[in-house]
Amino acid sequence: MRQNYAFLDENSKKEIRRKTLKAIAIPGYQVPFASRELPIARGWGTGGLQLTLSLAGQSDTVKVIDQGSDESVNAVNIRKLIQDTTGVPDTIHTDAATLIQSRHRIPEVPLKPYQILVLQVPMPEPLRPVEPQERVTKMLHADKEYSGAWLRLFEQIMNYDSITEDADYPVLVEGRYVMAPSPIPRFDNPKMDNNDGLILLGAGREKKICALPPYTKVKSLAFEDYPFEVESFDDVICRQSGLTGVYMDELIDEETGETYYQTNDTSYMQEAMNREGSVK
Amino acid sequence: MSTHDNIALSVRGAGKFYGDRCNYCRNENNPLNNNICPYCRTVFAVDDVSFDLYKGEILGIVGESGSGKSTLMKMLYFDQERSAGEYYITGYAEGVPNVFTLSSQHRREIQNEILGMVYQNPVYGLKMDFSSMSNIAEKLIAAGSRNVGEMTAAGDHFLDKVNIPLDRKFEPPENFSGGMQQRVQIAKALSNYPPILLLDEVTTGLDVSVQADVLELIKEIQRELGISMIVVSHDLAIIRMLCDRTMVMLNGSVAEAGITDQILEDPKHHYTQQLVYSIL
Amino acid sequence: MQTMVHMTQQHYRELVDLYSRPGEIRISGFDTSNYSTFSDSTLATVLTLFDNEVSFSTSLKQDAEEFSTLTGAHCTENLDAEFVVVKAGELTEKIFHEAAVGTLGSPEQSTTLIIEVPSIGEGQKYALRGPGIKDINTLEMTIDAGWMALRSEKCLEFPLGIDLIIADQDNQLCVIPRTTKVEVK
Amino acid sequence: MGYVAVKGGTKAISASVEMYKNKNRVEALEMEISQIKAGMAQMINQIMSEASLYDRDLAALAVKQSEGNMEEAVFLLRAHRSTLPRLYYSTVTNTREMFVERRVSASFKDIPGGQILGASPDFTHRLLDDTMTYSEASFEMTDADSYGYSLSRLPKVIDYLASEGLLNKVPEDNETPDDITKQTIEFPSSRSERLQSLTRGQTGAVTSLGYAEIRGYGYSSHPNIGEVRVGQQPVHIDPFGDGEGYFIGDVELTEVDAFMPADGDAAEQSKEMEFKIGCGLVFGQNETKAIAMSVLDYSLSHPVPGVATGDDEFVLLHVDSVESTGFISHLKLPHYVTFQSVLDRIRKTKGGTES
Repeated sequence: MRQNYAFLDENSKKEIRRKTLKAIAIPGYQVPFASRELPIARGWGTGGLQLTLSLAGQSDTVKVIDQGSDESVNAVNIRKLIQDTTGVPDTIHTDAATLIQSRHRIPEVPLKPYQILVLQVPMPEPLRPVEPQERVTKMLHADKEYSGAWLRLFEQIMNYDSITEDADYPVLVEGRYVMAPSPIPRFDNPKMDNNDGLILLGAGREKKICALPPYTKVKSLAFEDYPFEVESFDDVICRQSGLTGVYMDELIDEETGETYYQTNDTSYMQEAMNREGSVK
Repeated sequence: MSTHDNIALSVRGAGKFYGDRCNYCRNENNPLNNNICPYCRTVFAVDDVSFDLYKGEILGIVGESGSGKSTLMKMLYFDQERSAGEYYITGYAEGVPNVFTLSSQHRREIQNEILGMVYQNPVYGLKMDFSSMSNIAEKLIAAGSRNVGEMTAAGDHFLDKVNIPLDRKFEPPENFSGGMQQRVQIAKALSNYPPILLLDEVTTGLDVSVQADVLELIKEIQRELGISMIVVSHDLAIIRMLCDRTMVMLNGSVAEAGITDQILEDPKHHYTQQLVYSIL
Repeated sequence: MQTMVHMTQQHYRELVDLYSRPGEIRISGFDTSNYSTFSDSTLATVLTLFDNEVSFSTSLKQDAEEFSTLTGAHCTENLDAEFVVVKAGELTEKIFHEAAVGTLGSPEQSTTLIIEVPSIGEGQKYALRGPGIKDINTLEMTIDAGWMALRSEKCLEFPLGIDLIIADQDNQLCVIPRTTKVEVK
Repeated sequence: MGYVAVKGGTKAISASVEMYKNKNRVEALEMEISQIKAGMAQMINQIMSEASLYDRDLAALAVKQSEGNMEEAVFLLRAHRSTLPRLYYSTVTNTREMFVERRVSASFKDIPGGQILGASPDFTHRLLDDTMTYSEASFEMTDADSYGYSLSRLPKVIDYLASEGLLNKVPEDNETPDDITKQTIEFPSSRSERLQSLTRGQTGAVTSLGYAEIRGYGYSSHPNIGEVRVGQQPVHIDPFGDGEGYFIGDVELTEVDAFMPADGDAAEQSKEMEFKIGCGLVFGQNETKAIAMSVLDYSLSHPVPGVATGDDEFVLLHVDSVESTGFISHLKLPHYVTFQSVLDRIRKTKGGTES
């Protein structure tokens, strides 16, 4: 069957575009949008994909990653849909892309001005763990009443003497909205603060769009005496590339049974290895 | 607004109506059938109430159920929208804005930082399934605290002050007796040293001996911290024990107001006379 | 091939950049016949954002009919419509007073003003601060400081506020979202 | 030559897609769309209803393409629906104008126009019929007319109750209905949002929740089915906005009016009881779903605190087939990164650091 350019019909795109602009004007606020069904499943990145399809044009170069990898099956599948319906070229190089769609990671290479990072969001409501009802969480956001979000962390400290929140660690945007950054690791949270590019977050099933314009204050929730902590890879070296200070995958050597680590952002690792000439 | 240095808050012409009001009852000179308009059946739960609360004093509001005293209290704590009137708080924006008309965002700020409320039923003031410590932390977090050590220290201090054994501080209030729950609620309301504390029938439903404990506690806290308080009660004995000045409410209006001793010794209003003689 | 699909996509991307970077200036308009009294960049903005779900307000019947015919959007007298399209010379206090700022629960339900000024890049100098601006941006445009003061009044209590898309007669565009603090320089 | 990332994902996906196509295409290709349309009409009814797209040919194509997987078929149609521009909106259509093929009332023995059983499996014995094993088996066709009825417009049972003043009077609401495919539902929901969500809901999910509501976790008394009607409903559009309706075709609908005895208007302190209505309306013949929808329409319009089937967020956000199957199945996507983050936290609480 013949398809529209970028799959969606023009009016659907317009609605997404109007809502996206509102999201950029209200950083950290979840703008409700109608959210169309796409040829990939709800929960598999339809929010991010709708944003990408509403953005993509003839002068774009896209990069799509999942779990830090351009070759993750879901990334391949999403990239294929974008390319089949728009014909835009793709790249694995973060700095060569104008438009990056990602699930669960912010690339290691910092965003440049005018680059757009689209994050796929399963659960956009940071207060959902403390309050199941949408009408209540909406009111809490309206009143800037976030004691519940902090209290959750306080309770974790009381129980475990540390904050046990893992990925999708909530952030406070411009001192106003508490926002779910999508299930990126805590390691990536600081990259959102005062960054050079635009970050858009799309939740297809939950029908929300959120945005972080460049140079926006984004702080992870924490206490003065229990500061925010990222995942620790302090004593760990990437077995393949020798890189340190990056987010790692923990793997098991089938032969020796030993645990080893490898850089999660595969294109970054590749670029680093080519630069260093340290090909194994 | 009041320019008086000693004033903590002032209320002018506060009203809460249920109904649309008609030409008859809009004219304040026309008599009502108790507090109901004989024509349009509008109920004047609170009607044209004005008063000041001085810094460091305890102001009593006495009246039978249905007199409007609890509704007034809920309006002061923004639990209920007002229908008419002005409300100024010296500690907020220099007492300039009529805080009744502020947005919910700003009212929440006042609620969190300037006011403390103790309800007759602890269910409204406490998260029954969170630990007592977390309950106190919730109030402190809402008031802006971001230091776990300071919060747990404040929790210990206030729970101790209200005689909750510290080895039970991690228990949820739902495990406690009514008197203990009420004391936890007081500890919570006090924990951020709010300049103004509202107490709504806080000893109703408690055993007489427990009542005395709680009243003693309130008196002590007031002496120690100099917090301004409004105490609502249907019980003149409690008002006599706690309050410097008293306001008698009947059918939504102020029947009589003045120094507590004077009112008790020489009640002017027929209704107050009835009240006073009934307890003598 | 440049079709309307591609033109609106490109224009939208300019708007995304401009919303993200308040005070920056772009040139963008469509190569289509323009029967409205507004510039090509204003018309391009209308064609990019309007469809049959949108309500808008504009003063001249000719423009209203043109915008409605091209996009299916509904013209209304109400100044709290989703969009108000207006020339700087025709701004009134009423426009600012009646513009919707949204509610605390739904701040996106606000009016976007599309204002066409004689020139962006000359005129009154403004200093802009806020999200999307690294330190400070300066922007010159021929719009009276009084109007910008009214705009700032509408944006006092974030997240409530109005967003401005500003176009000029040379097809330049810039955006001042509600988050931007605007000072006369 | 530099280091090049493995193209594993691309290869794996194309291999998987090829296998899928080989497996399903060979035999499926022999199946004609017309056969699916005719032979699996009930399945097509359900799919059109859940997809909210009335097109029997496309629904049959979706069945073929998805190898009869209902959720997949609905998903295909919904995705296709996203690509279609909205050219017109239909004018208000009144089900009193339905050409009724089947119509039963559980409330009244005799209803104006009579009970019409029509075509239904209700009174068949569910015994496997091995004569159908082979397609050669021949059936004797009978003409519906020979049973003494034909398509006709019939009055509605609720009109009878209304004329007696037994129905809860609801003010006429001529507001344009909200459309959840254009605007997200915001809570508390409007009735039009609820009805639209329910009619698009997964048949099984709507039925289960309706069952829970009447079995004891909600209204828990027996609703009375005033009328179930199935028939052809004419649809018109008004393209020039001049009130001239243009007939564009019929859609098959199942409509249910359920009556619930309830207290009168509390505001007027009425001591009288009256009937309140729950409404079910779905594409195609799908009576169970329409009845369950009417039960849920009632429970959501008259919520009882603490009852899940009266909580619009609980019901409406969880009955959609595409959303529930999508989110459940996304759990099989890789979560390596987040799992690493969880490991880090659990190790931290154990007091150890990374080894």
